[in-house]
Amino acid sequence: MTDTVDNAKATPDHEQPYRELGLKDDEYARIREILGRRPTDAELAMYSVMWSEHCSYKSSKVHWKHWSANTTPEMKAKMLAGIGENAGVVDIGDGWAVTFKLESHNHPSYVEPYQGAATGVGGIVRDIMAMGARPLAVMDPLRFGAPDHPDTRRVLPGIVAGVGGYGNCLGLPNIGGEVVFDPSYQGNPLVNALCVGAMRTEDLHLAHASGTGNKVILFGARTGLDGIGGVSVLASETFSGDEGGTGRKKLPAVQVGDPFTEKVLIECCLELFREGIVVGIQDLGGAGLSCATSELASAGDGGMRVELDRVPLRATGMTPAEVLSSESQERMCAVVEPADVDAFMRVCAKWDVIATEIGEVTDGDRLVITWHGETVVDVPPRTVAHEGPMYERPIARPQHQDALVADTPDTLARPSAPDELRALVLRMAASPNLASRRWVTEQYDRYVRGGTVLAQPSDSGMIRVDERTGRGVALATDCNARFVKLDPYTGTQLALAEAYRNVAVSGATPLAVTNCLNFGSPEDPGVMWQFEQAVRGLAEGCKELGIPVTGGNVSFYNQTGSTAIHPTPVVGVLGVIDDVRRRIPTGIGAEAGETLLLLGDTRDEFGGSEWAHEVHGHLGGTPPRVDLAREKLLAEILLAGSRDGMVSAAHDLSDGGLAQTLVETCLIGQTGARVFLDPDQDPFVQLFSESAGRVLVAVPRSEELRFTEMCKTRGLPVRRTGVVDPESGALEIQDVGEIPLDELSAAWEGTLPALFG
Amino acid sequence: MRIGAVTFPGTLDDSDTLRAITAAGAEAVPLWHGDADLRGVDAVVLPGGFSYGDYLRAGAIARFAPVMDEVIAAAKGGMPVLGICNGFQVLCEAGLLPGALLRNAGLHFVCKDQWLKVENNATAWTTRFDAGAEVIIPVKNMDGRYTALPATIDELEGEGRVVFRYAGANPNGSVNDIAGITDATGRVVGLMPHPEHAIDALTGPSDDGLGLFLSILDAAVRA
Amino acid sequence: MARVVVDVMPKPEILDPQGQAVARALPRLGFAGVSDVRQGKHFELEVDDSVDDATLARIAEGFLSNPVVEDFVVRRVGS
Amino acid sequence: MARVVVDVMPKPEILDPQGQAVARALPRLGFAGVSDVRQGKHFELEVDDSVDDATLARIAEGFLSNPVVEDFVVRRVGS
Ligand SMILES: Nc1ncnc2c1ncn2[C@@H]1O[C@H](COP(=O)(O)OP(=O)(O)O)[C@@H](O)[C@H]1O
Ligand SMILES: [Mg+2]
Repeated sequence: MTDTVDNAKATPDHEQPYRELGLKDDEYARIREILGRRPTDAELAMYSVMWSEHCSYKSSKVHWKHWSANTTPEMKAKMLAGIGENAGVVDIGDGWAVTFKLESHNHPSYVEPYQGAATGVGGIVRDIMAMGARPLAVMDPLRFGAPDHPDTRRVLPGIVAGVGGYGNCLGLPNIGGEVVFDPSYQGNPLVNALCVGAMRTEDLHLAHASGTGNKVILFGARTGLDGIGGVSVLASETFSGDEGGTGRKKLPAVQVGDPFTEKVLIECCLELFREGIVVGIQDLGGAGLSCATSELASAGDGGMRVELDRVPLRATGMTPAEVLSSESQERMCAVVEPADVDAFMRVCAKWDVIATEIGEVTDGDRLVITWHGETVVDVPPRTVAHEGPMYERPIARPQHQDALVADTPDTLARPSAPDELRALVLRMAASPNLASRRWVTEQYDRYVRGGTVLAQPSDSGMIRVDERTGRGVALATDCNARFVKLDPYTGTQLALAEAYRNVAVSGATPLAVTNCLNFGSPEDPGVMWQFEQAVRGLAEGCKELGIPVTGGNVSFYNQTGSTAIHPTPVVGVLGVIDDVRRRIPTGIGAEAGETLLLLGDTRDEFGGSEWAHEVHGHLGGTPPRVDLAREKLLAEILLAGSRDGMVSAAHDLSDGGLAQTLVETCLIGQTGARVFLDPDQDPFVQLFSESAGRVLVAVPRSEELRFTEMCKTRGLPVRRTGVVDPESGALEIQDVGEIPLDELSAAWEGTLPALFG
Repeated sequence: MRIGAVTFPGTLDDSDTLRAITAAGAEAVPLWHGDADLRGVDAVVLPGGFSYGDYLRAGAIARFAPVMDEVIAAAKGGMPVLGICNGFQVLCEAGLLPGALLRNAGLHFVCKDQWLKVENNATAWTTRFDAGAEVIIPVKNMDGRYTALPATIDELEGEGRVVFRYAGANPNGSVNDIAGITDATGRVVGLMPHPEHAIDALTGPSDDGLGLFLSILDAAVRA
Repeated sequence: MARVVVDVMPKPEILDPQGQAVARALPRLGFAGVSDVRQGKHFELEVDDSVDDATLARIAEGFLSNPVVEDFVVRRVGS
Repeated sequence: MARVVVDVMPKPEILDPQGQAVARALPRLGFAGVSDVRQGKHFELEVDDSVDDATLARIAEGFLSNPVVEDFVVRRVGS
């Protein structure tokens, strides 16, 4: 029997499995208080998913005050939509608005790597579609356990194939990402996905259900039993033993994606927007219809009535609670004026997309859901979607933090002889975290849609948005989680600084920030300390750089047993470039006789470095110093250099230091170089330190003086550090030795194929 | 000259193909899978992508679309047709070209800048190239391994109907490094690499791909 | 030597976009009367007589199929 | 209603890298005694009783398989 509102009123003492659904005693009590009665099964299903950590941000929300406190009016000026919307939107000029967001799909990708990663891409793309934008490109920051661990061999190929399988079939170029290995992710890999989209500023659509009498239309795939997971305990309560009951307890909590349906859905949505026949649109992601209906109603000015039995189903015998919680992919929900419904249906029919009117906007302030004429949900939508619980979790700096900081890398054995240094350049180039990502990125379509200007292995991905003017955007995501572990505040600012710098070295101007905060359990005060420090670090860093955080995502409970992952706040920076034709490439060799200049200061900074990790398995000390004013100055210099045609290539220094940057600039440009180190500084420090705020640029001979003068005038340290040498076919580092490009290439390219080929 | 590009559900490179046609100086005409109408075009391109998700076999479902009846009839009447990647797969499924395209030997999707050798510059789509020229054009596919029975391969090789061959490493295990072939008339050509992604060094590895679209314009001028 | 067949199918409650694509296409091709299609994988193995059923099940479950989303059936089809 | 199974396999003379990858991986996973693996597709159709064998053969040959590179077998498996 269906648990109706009447039934709930009549049976107030009926025991409900709210704990199995993840609700705490006081949360359940609050639901009863809101409703003035016990919830129905369907209501319980709705509240339990919407009040989950994933949907309600109940442990993190209190920290959002840092975003607002650090966003100045100037930073807000270019923001058309910010935190709270499906994705942030920024004005990039020429009448274009760009929307972008990062999201995590960590746990599903561990259970079922291919489908978990694939549906992660699918979900973030629908978020972008919900803003009214055309998705333009995706990126995939990934983290894995030790590279030679058997589980990494199971998980990595599946995740990479899933990211590619979905994105390639969807027709979105993959323009960048990350692949990081660290044992802390063993048993808990991170799959973050970013999507960026664009629209004309006047086409921005915010999802809300307003206008009494407007129709609610569900369109896209049918609704099945996918991803129901926990909610099946309700079914087993209601039914007993039959196919609809206990049999469903074992339902896999994974979803299978259908990128073909999503591609068609994209074109269909864009046509609906073009025709101007939608009031608002909402994607169905986590929490499915529970989320879409309550969020649409909550964001609107009225109520909503939904006839749930009209939802097209893929499985038989589904209960209302299951229909509401299903996470079947490739579905969207639209609010449409009655006069436009026919036109709406015609567009869907053209694209062979199933569309069903399931309800309408009502006056009043209730979300009422019926099932074959009986009311199964009758709730104030805001209490489901926006007024969930909020926790002030205990925060405490971990006890072992001091010991970690005290354990500096200063005593680790360092090479000094030339042949040792030469060998180390090669060893680092071949290390799993620094080796070429080609094995991964060759599985991703980078060309589709014809707007990709930069992609792997460039510092940032760049997409042309306007074909006429050449206006475009650049994006980079970064996070060195070892730095964050050592000092979450500084480490997060270093992630921000690196992503910012990666955008700047492509010639673009950084404009806005998104993030995906991957942490351990919020119930661990030490994790919450990391989290709070990270949020504050990011918010205050953004204020200093003058670019706003426009959105993000939190993923907690990333841990194996009681061991949390390294705190991993992945930061994504979006930049704008008025004409992509003046982009700065990563590889040298465009012109003969370029000079290599090193911008910035190099200090003895090895805490959390790739060298300490790779060679000594060491993590301790403090991360490199962060100087955001310096990062800003660097960006200004690079922009000026690009505008005036003074820079022919640029590559920032990050993991692995100068040595790795030299290896990559030479190999990507397929050109040799001769490098002179500073006689007054230890060659090891010069080659492998990971001091922030540094960039290697190649400038044409004729521009060297002008560029150097510009740096000096503006107070940016610059050192002439080498020359491009197309003839030599080798990287020659004075006092270290010569490494033929073939040998370098074999080291850099060989590692991932050998591990996963 | 009017050149059409067909959009099937799941076609991805249609807008890029239309852009390439325009860049070559022809009039680009979008064609819809569900319309049995070629809108008076002088040549047709079947672009890349994953029509119908490639779920059954690449190109197997698209081949039955209403527009394909027109394309098949027009091709038999001498209209130039170019199939790129998924379009090549559709042409094989439709029987306009022999053989089939199967899962890459490495079992991964492969996207890379690929050197190709132009083996036949006498087709309607390749006159702008020098015979034996090497060009660089992206290849990107999951099912790009050209396969046919030995007798068919012998026939193709014997009649000089291999149009493009992979130079350097073979990315997908194609028989005889075959990247593209033509029918006996030289007017229907299919290839796995994507010339529409090589029309400008800003967004591709080169502008070598433009040669195919310029060739067909030349053919129209000659005709 | 025995020939062993393993059929791997998406679990009934799991979305099967491949089968659906085929099912939707059939009426358009003029074939009526097919109400549902599911598509899976079919493996044919040449197996030494020493390999017992338990081993075959382990191969099918742990390697040829993904138990999270797929079911499998193993059949020996004679030598 | 009848259930019909169609198995589609690569022709013997056609390279089957998927089957080969499985065959190569098995010994590494500790499974000996499997000398050859070929991988194809397995379709399960729910078919109206009115659909005759000739029609099923047309569906299998003209659509579910590509005769240039694949063979197929159709079986009815009871109602
Ligand atoms: N998972 C991935 N997907 C796509 N591109 C990737 C991925 N991992 C790394 N890349 C690309 O490979 C290149 C090198 O990565 P990385 O060393 O992390 O860059 P950086 O140090 O400049 O941040 C970059 O272009 C990056 O975008
Ligand atoms: Mg970089």
